[in-house]
Amino acid sequence: MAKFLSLADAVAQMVHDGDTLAMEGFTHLIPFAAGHEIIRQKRRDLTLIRMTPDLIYDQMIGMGCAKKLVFSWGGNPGVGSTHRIRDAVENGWPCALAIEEHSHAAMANAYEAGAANLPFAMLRGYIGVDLPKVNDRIKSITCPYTGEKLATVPAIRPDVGIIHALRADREGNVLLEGITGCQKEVVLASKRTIVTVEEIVDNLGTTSPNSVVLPSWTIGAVVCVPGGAHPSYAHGYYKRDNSFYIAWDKLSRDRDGFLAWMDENVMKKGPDAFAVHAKGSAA
Amino acid sequence: MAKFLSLADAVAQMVHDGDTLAMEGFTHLIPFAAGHEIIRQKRRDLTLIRMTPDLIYDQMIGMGCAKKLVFSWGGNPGVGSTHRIRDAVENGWPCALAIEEHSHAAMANAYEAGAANLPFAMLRGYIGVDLPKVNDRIKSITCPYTGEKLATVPAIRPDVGIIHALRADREGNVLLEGITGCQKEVVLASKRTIVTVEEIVDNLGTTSPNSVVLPSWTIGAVVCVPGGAHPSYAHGYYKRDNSFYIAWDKLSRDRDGFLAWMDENVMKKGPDAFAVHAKGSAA
Amino acid sequence: MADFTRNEMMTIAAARALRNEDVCFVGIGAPSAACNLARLTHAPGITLIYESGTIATKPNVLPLSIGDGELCDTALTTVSVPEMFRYWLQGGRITVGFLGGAQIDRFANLNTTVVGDYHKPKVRLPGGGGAPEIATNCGETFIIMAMGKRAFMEKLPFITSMGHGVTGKEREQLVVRSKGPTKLITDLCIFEPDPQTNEMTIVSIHPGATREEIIENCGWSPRFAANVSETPAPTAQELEVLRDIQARTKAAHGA
Amino acid sequence: MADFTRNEMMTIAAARALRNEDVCFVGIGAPSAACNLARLTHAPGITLIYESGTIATKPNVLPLSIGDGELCDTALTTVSVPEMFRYWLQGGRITVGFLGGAQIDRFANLNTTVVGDYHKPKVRLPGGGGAPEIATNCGETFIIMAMGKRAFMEKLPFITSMGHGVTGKEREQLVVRSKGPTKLITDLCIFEPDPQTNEMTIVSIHPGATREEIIENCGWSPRFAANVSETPAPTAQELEVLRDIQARTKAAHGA
Repeated sequence: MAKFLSLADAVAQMVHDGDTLAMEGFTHLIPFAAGHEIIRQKRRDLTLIRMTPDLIYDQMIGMGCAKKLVFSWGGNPGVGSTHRIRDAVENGWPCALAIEEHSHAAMANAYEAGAANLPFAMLRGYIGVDLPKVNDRIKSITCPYTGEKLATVPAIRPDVGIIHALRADREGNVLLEGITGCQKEVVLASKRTIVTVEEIVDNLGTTSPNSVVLPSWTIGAVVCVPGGAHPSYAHGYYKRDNSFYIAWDKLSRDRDGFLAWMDENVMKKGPDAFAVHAKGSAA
Repeated sequence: MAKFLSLADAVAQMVHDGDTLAMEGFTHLIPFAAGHEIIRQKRRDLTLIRMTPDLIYDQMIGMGCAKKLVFSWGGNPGVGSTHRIRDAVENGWPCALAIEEHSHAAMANAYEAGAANLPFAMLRGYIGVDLPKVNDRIKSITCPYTGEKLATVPAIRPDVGIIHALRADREGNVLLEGITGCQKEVVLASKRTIVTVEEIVDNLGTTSPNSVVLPSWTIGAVVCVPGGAHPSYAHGYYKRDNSFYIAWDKLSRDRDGFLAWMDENVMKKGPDAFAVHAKGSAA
Repeated sequence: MADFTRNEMMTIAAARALRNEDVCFVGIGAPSAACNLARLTHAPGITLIYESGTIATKPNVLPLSIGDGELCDTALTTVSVPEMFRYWLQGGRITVGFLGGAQIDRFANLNTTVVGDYHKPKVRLPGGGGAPEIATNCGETFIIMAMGKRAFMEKLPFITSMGHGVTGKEREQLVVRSKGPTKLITDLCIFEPDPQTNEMTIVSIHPGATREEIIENCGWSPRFAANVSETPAPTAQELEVLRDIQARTKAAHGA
Repeated sequence: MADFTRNEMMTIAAARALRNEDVCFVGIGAPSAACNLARLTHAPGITLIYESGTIATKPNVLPLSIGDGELCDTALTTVSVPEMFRYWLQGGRITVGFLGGAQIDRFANLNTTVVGDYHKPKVRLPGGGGAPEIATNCGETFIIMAMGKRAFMEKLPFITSMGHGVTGKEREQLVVRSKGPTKLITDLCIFEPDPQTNEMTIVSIHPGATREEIIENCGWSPRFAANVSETPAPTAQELEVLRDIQARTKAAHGA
């Protein structure tokens, strides 16, 4: 059964230096508050896994948490570059960052295989492209029936998986709704898991028998952090703060400006700082 | 885009002698009305695919529609044998029936692979059991990363897939809710598809952004047959007629009794006969 | 001591084996009755999962099939059947798989496929369904079966799902990490695997049953543990809850 | 003829290439604008799918990211990302994949990964995302890119997604059954693959653009078809609808 913990305790107990860590959320429900807590607790040498390592990993990598990044699209969506990731990859600042690069299809399949307890995933992919030449994790198998060759990638089985969800009930069952990305897969594929939520309620209020619900016993820790997905969004709670994504391009462009912003907005703050973005708060 | 057809026209256009045909519905939403229409149109030499070939395939096989059955559990759930299937397998009545037998896990994975346009599925399965000795479609592959051996089965890509769903809108988009089984996979894996529904409505009335909806352009024909899943059930419309399942044991036990029942209740009836079981009908 | 049938004793003994924290993959019939009895008595927090996709279901009447509407209506959520077999069963999320069977051998291998030759069957049984993968992907399995010479067999004509294999050592050889059958609950007694050989061994005899009766109803010569205890008789509460749910079930399904 | 920018011409020409019956996998940016313009003008029945899992979405403002709430709120349904890539893209359900890119060569191979050496990058670009599999699993692909010598390259440093391969014949050799890039729509002209060689060849020049300008902005010596037509100028309605949605978008996203 999931434990209800503070964000500081959950990160302290679940996330260790050197872990492989997947924080998912495909634009929607990105666990920013948890990322900030990991930065504050100064985790180091993490292998960060994420299909779209946008602002959340830009911040964590810029603050020196990671030694490696596994990803399939690294940018600020619709805006441009993630400058801190580029600075790490191109210049090794603040520390060297190894990369393992995939396509979206391969990573989505690799999470799926992790959740299904398979050692690898296969796909009709990587045909005629250069990525397999620079990523030796991409291999192939031959269909025992048709002789066709299919690409393979290893299943993703992170030490820790962290997602943000809409709400939990008092037993720790968790509801996701809207763009659910790979979040169910991350929770089921990971050894340890943290789920931050907008609120804890008596009744999940599922509207469909097929609602996306993660039972309490699949989750390590549930943490209530209203607004914890900002500047991404929470379906039915608050909208994506697109203006922040646009503003980040400037905020993150040079090292000093970035560090100043992080000091002011992350290091000197706690999870409560996210509440201002939550539903019903004064904007 | 799906065409709106009568059941007779849909079966006449989509289902041909010799086809491989998957009719799914895991206890829930079994397309009985469509099965009866196929019997009335006297289709022959079908390869029938279904995880649980319960009463619907008992009836079709007993009436001589099939030359082969691909399945993973063949019985009258909670009641006992499917006598007509047993008579075909054990005594070749009314005609010989070849079987290709799998486990549930293998068939579920094979449908999944079919929907995903993969040539085969792999699973951690068939370990230490005899089925691979009598089914040469079960093979294995070796994981290119760990060296583990995994069982494989060919993907299921039927000529025709038929399911029953709750309702369609006027564009032919279809909603499933409750126990959805392998129905989405069957529709996406099949070359031609028929979906029978309880009703056609202006608005699907989905209650969740993640409701199980099949877009019109994935479906060949949509047919309105209220009550068309009886004696199985339709979530929110009518309940499973468990007493009919229990009664079927007696009705189907001998050949003459079975033929008499089929003549009376199938051959001399049409899809309208199912309406009595639909929501709001006088029971 | 209240009056009770042997079938009731079997179901109640099976229910007792389940723990409040278990996540249980439930087969239809006796397993379903035992699992729901556990939920309604000592294990209110138990999670019951049916292969139809219903997770954490709390049926008020026992389902006739594995996919009755009752299971979905009372579930925490319902997933597709491919997801059930991929993420939940193969994913290693299930602590206990609960199986029944038509025939069993001394190493708790099960046959539900065929009597006689597979290609020329004397009796064609329903087949494996979920059992082959339940048997290897759950943390452990419990089996519930009434004894009888045609069911408890020296040698099975067909192995539908693996217990401890034909020699008792196959799980180790095949690198299957789950425990396999840890309990076989019958109408007369309870078997557990011998720690050395994995042969299913009688550890407890139900009140009113005898060693002779057990031997008579077993197709092999069964081993008894050094210390065989007597299964505690059903309590009045256990019987009442079981009979209540069976009465509700009968009223609901008609006949 | 109304006044229009070259970027508007590019988006409008791309929109025109889409058909009412298409099921289109939409990339963010120019592809998204073109697809929604098509939906709001001549192709109201077009199905737009974004890789975030939103199926048949009808956004009122253009999304900034591939997963804005607007996409889900206006979709027929939203599926998980693994399902999107497995059942819908790989499943062969998409008729047109719409891609942009940073660099392109004469066979419409695309680079969005890196400038310079992969392991010692001069400029690290975002990477492939969905593109490598969009390029082979969709029925055909349309590419939309503004011309320029640093974008239209003789030889790419890295192939992120395959067009017609480095010789123009790779799709056939690799037994890829989809058509690949059938249109490359730029701010100056429209390319289509030559029926023999698959080299992208100019078939239509936008009003106001010239052959000289096209040659100047292309890193290879581009081929012109035997009959090059002039792209019809944007209609007043096309421009109005495009500008409306862009104004709504700007107001919605702030800056």
